[in-house]
Amino acid sequence: MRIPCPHCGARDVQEFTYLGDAKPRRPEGLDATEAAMLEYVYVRDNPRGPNDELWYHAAGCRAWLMVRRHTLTHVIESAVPTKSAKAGVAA
Amino acid sequence: MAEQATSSWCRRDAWAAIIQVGQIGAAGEPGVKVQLPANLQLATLIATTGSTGLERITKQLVGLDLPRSASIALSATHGLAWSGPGQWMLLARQRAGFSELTSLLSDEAAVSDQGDARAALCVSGRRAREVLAKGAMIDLHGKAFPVGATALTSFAHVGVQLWRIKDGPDGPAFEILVSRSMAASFWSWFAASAAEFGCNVARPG
Amino acid sequence: MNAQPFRLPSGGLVDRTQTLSFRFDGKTYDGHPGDTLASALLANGVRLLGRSFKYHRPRGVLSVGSEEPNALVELRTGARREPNTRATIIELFEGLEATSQNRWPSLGCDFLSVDRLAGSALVAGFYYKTFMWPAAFWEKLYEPVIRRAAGLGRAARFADPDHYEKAFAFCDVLVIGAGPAGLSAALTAGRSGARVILCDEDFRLGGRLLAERREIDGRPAADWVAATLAELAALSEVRTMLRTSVFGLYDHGIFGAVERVNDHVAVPPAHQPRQRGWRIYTKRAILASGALERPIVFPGNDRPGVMLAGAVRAYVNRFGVLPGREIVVFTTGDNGWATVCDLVAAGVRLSAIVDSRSEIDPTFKALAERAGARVFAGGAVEATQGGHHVRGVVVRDSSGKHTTLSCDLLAVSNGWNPTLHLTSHQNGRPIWNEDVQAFVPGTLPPGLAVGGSAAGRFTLAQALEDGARLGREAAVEIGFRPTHIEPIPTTDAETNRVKPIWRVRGGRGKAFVDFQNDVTEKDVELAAREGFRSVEHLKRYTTLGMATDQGKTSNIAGLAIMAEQTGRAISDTGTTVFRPPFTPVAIGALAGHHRGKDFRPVRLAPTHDWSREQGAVFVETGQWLRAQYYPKPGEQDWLTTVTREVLAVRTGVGLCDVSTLGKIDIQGRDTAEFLERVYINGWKALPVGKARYGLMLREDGFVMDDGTTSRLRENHFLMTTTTANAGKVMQHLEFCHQVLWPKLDVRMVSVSEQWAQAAIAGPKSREVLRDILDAVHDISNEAFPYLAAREVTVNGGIPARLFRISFSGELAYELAVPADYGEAMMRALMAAGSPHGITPYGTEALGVMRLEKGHVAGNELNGQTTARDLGLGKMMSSKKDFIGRLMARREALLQSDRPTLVGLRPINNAERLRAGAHFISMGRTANTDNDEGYMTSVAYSPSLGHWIGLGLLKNGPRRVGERIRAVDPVRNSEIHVEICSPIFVDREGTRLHG
Amino acid sequence: MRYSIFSLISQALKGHRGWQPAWRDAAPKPGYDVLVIGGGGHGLATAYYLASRHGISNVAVLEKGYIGSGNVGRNTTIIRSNYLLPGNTPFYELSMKLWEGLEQELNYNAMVSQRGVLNLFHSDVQRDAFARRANAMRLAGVDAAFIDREQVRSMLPFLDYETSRFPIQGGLLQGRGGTVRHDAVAWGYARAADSRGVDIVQNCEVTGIDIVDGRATGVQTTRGPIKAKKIALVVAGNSSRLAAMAGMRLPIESHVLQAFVSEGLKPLLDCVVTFGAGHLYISQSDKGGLVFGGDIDGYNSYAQRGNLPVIEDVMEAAMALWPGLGRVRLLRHWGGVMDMSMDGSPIIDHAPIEGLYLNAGWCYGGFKATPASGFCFAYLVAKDEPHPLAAAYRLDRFATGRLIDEKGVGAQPNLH
Ligand SMILES: Cc1cc2nc3c(=O)[nH]c(=O)nc-3n(C[C@H](O)[C@H](O)[C@H](O)COP(=O)(O)OP(=O)(O)OC[C@H]3O[C@@H](n4cnc5c(N)ncnc54)[C@H](O)[C@@H]3O)c2cc1C
Ligand SMILES: NC(=O)c1ccc[n+]([C@@H]2O[C@H](COP(=O)([O-])OP(=O)(O)OC[C@H]3O[C@@H](n4cnc5c(N)ncnc54)[C@H](O)[C@@H]3O)[C@@H](O)[C@H]2O)c1
Ligand SMILES: Cc1cc2nc3c(=O)[nH]c(=O)nc-3n(C[C@H](O)[C@H](O)[C@H](O)COP(=O)(O)O)c2cc1C
Ligand SMILES: [Zn+2]
Repeated sequence: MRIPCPHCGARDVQEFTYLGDAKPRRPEGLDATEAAMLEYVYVRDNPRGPNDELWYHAAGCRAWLMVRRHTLTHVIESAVPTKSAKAGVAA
Repeated sequence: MAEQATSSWCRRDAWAAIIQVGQIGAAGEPGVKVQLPANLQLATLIATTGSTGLERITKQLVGLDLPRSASIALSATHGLAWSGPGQWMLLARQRAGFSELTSLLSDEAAVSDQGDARAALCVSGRRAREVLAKGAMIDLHGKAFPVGATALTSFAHVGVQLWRIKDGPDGPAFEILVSRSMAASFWSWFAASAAEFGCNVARPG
Repeated sequence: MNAQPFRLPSGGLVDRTQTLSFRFDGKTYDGHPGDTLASALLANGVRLLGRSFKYHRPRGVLSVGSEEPNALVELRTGARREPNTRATIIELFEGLEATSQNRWPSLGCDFLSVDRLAGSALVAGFYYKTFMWPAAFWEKLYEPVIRRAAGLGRAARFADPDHYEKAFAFCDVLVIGAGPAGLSAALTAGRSGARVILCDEDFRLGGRLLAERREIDGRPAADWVAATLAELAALSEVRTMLRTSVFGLYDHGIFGAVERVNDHVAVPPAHQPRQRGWRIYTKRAILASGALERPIVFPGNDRPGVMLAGAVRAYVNRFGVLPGREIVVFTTGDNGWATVCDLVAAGVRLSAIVDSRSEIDPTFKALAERAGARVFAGGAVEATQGGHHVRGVVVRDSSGKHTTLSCDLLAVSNGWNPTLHLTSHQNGRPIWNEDVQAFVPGTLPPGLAVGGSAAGRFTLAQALEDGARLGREAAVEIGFRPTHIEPIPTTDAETNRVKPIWRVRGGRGKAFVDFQNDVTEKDVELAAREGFRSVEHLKRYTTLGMATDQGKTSNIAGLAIMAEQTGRAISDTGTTVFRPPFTPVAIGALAGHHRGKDFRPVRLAPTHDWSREQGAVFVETGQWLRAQYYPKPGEQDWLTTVTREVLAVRTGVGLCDVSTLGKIDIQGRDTAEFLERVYINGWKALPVGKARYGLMLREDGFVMDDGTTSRLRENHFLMTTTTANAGKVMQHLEFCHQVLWPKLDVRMVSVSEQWAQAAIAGPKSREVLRDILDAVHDISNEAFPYLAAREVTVNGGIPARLFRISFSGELAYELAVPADYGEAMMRALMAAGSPHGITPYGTEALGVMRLEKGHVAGNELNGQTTARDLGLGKMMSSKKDFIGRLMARREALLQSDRPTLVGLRPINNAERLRAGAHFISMGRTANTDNDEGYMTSVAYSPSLGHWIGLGLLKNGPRRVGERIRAVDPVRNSEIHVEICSPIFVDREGTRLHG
Repeated sequence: MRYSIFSLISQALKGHRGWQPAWRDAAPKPGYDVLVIGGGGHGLATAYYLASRHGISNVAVLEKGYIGSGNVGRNTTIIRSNYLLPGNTPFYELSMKLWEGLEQELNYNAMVSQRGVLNLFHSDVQRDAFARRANAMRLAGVDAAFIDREQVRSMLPFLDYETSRFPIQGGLLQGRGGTVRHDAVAWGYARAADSRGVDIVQNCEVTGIDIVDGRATGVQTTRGPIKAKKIALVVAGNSSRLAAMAGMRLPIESHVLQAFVSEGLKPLLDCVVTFGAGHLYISQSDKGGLVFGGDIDGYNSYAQRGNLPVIEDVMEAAMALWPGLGRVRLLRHWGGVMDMSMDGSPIIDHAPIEGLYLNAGWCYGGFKATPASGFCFAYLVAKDEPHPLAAAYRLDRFATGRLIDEKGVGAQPNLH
């Protein structure tokens, strides 16, 4: 696979590390509940189809990216910096 | 901070005991040439989000525009290489004045010295691209990687940043920064890869 | 004997001016440059090349390419021995040495060949049905026997002496195959200015044109090939790669290929690799891989001398070799006649032509007449005769009458299969095409187009037309503009009608579907009978198509027979999945340079050479090599050395390299806030110039890493991490910043490589340091107390950082200087320390001292422990949110009986503790139910004079004073230990603060 | 027909015309007592043990493709019970015991071959961790031996002892570990289950789960609806998809793991060996191919195929461990979709929906578990209570913190 890093251009997947689903949002602050945190840490949609994922350009620009990738065809629709995508950010 | 190194405190750069000057691999006219730049000074600059101060002050101090994408601005004495969003590698080709320069920048950016953190080499020669293609997962073709382009990537499991400088007499030339601790492994791969073309290694001064 | 008796007097692309000598099974033969091992052996009249897998049947050459199932040999000898190498693609070189395989004692006389009777029991899947009683016999008797029979060739016993490398290529258009389709595709794409890579696995470009007598634009096709290659060579953006097999198609247009750089010479020249593994990144790719001819299933179809008709043509036309003298052709289509035609042109007469079709074209009849051959229209070959090669065939004519014809070569043709394997690598399924009677590519992966024979468009005209069109389309799609469009070359006439027959019925004896794995038509029937009716079950039950050729010539007949058995159409039966590699790839080529010491980079500290000079023994810590201990002459074992090192620190001063620790520079207004969120303890109140121990958790509440972080300035912190976790922590911090809290103003970068760092530890450490630091720096206890951290200078202005931190529990400092000065620092410290007997110490002594102080390290930070488990629960702040806070509160993690950190000492001081021993209460049986924890780390404490350990024990801290058993059954030991505090030395910390 | 040397010979004399299908290719009936979704090793074993141990034979196994098309048909065939944590060790040892009697129990030779599994270690930290594990095994009554570098060398003289980047220090050997002919496991259980009345329904994909008043009552399939009293989900890499049909989300991600086989070679490797300084394990199959496995590709995938970086990674490790492999050729590589759980351990439990049972989360290690998984899952489905040896595999362990994290890498499936 090649991931189109918005900063560096298309790069081999070997340069990246993977974290997983970008949808769950970390419950922030002292009021966050254990149940919400449990969902965030452990429970996944794991779709067979388009998936928003967190990738880290470890051997490149060190940016965390949100990549929309199909888990059956591996076709990548988009890749954007998480900073602009607001992945995983507390709502 | 002025630094008056005495003989008891000698610098020993990353290539010491790793690289030997001379020809390696095939004999004859070398297809690959390696130069080890001396006195290369480096520092990471990370701008404050949203601030444009760094752009202004670098222009003022070293006369270079801060590159906004994966490229490097180079003058005879200095360079500013994009090295990630909001990050640059500042380089100077001489030691004198570098710490003064970085301290002037520290209001507008987080500055971290990296001059000792990297082993640098310059690769040129007719077969330069071919050697690098044995490790580079990026396209170094002239159109894809013109003079002034830079990339952070890895060669043979070793993280590098490289850029293309002005062409030499026999084709493109690249400067490569390698993590210091991995210089020996990098060289082991490079020397093996360059051997078939014949490779001349020089260290100025 | 006549040298090369089967070499035609002229013709072919071999260089007859030179002779190469080679050996097969110990005998010496001659061939020419341009030959393959197969063509050279055939030229010498050698037909028997190998034995089959299961029945050890004699086998010869079937094909002329990489699809060869039979002619497999061991090539070269010793450490360069390569099993299962296809004679049909081995380029001949001077001194080549090959040996037949899977036979004993010799190829001609193989005692392992299975007779008819035993053969009838060894049907598909027989082993599933037997060898079950008595149960113990399987491992002891049956399986060893089965295993001994396994495999074909023998792998080398020694390390491969050759070098391999990887390479990466990028192009706009990759063209796979340099036959007429591929050549014209490369040409049109190349002319448009696109960057083109043209690969062919052959050692000569031209594809089938090398094997055929064809005309293009009214001239021999070879002229067109030469002109095309010349034009391609002149295009600067076109790169042609010979001897390069494209073996796999991976996601996003990435292809794997292997270039056999030096397989055509005896030994690779100095400085050159044997093979190169390529990763080719493409925008578009054109598959022009041609087609593979199909054999026919009939009894005795595996005997040496039965050869594909197209292969016969190739041997005649390309290699100038006549593979037999009395020739019969058995065909189900026009292609067999092309062979007749070429043989006639070469002046060869034929015995007979058997065409399964009842109607025969008049031109073919005329051709047969010229060949002097009998024609059996509507006939079939029902058997072959002979021993180690064909001596005759039994032909059944259309009336059912049998005729025996003597012959030494039977050319067979049953139509062609497009070489579409790469189109399946991304799960694409080929589809059956009635018109061409073959599977053609189905849905294609993005960016791939297929043309010529590979697309089932079998004529030369179609190949040229497809190539030209696809080359242009690919270039246009990615934005190139073709200049002018050249007319597509014209070709001579050709027909390619075929009416395949999937097996000849009525004969007796074994009719092979898969030659290499000895799968017969009967095996397919049996599979159908037993319910293994899906093609995938058929494959797995009979092993059809699982041999080194992956069924390139056999799969189709197998599934067609299955279709017939189950009353389904071929299209409904489908094919099995083709997977990479297209042809087998040497493991060396995939590994490249990364073997031995170069398997993974090694990381060396800036002080490495100095340590080596001091006689250090090094140890792998992650990717780093660290000095483990520094033996002195006369020291017999490591324990003596380490004990000396520890005592030196405890009583005087020691010096240890700690450069490998991770160091992260963190700056920005919100740094303190950021640290609050990533560490469990508080950071906002940390004064400038001070360091603090920090512990961070993963979000699931378990410990991730620890280290000290110093506040160098108000908004500038320096974090240290453990050596092993440095990368992981950096990535985690970037995640926290970029993903979780992008609004925080923090900016961080790893400076691990910038600083060389040394620990100077022991009561005399201050004196030593005073000598080193520039005089302006006051490091008295008052001015520079425990946990002070400051930027300083050494040797008259060299910037440095000094930390008063201690892993050893002694008065200790860590001094960091720019890495170029690392070695100088060590030398200076040694010089300054020599009056105090300064002693270099390594990780082992460091480990002893941290254990004496109860500091946790790698063995305790194993990802399964919480802060509470490690006795650090109180560090968790309740006033703030931090990563891991909530998950660390889960019920089971708070249970008091979770194994918790304790110290352990042997009751008998002479006994040695072992990490990995488990704890069992006195009087209890040692079993899982009574398992209460385990010893994490041990060391011999010179200060105490006995071994000490840290361990995780249920209810641990409440059991101090209790005695328990540390059982270590795998090392046959059991030691009684007393539970104690994990801090063994200087519990009050007076040394530290002194 | 019973399989034996006698039936084989007598059939050989009759041209093998008398063999019967190993299992009936059944068409689905309108309803069953138990529906097992997934015709992999675990599903077929579950059906077999339901019928043979609990007398429940009104059972259908529904398989979307052909049986054995999933991971049971594409794994590296290693069996072992060298686990560390108390939740795991006894369970995997039960599995090992069931393997040891499998051929006789099923009347099918699945070629259980206890040729030994040797895990190499290359550092002191690794040695200590392996000692801990080996002792945990011995406490559980499992065989384990600790061998040093020289003993490893005498077993496997061709590995790299001289130039290796991470020198071999020793190994943990489980002599009873080994390999099993993967496809035969599926076929053997299928045949044995079929002979006890279980319907094996192939080409029948479950497309929906009917839930009425919080109770699962049946499924929708590509071959029509089927009713059931109990529904057991055993679909490995597809667990999340099936769970979604019942409105559930799981602590599971699907990842691809590749496997590799070389051309057939004369015997040269007798045991299973794993490289501790990279991701690699190798064994040699009875056909002579060297079977390799390594790390997962590392990203969510349902594609059943992988990519080059991991292929190269595995082959680099192979060359680093065994430099004589340079000229051995890779014949084929493929992938499987694995149900990677958040702590790397399986789940055998009731689903929160009545009548629905869950067997998932096997990661890359569930082949060895096939007999015990089927055995314990059948127990759970039949008796509605967990089998004591599988009691730790609860779905709520993530909430309670009773994780079974052998590797200690936390809630990140691609690191397990
Ligand atoms: C490459 C590889 C190597 C491995 N190596 C080992 C090893 O060496 N040792 C080891 O112990 N384990 C290994 N494993 C893991 C092991 O193979 C699996 O954990 C185990 O096989 C999973 O259980 P199963 O056999 O029931 O799964 P599967 O065989 O995958 O069975 C699940 C079945 O469910 C079917 N299914 C899915 N969805 C539906 C639906 N909607 N309707 C109907 N049917 C459906 C699938 O088609 C499939 O047949 C490996 C796995 C892989 C991929
Ligand atoms: N009469 C018939 O029925 C019939 C059938 C088939 C082919 N042909 C003739 O064959 C020719 C077909 O031309 P074409 O260009 O389609 O095919 P081709 O067979 O001429 O060329 C294909 C080339 O691809 C190479 N190749 C295949 N797979 C490869 C891989 N993975 N990596 C690298 N190289 C690979 C082969 O070595 C070969 O050189 C025409 O001349 C046609 O007349 C005729
Ligand atoms: C242990 C094992 C050994 C295998 N040996 C071979 C082999 O010798 N030849 C072969 O072609 N495939 C072999 N395979 C791979 C299968 O052909 C097939 O690729 C695999 O079962 C996955 O199925 P799929 O490729 O149809 O998706 C083997 C598979 C396994 C699990
Ligand atoms: Zn990037």
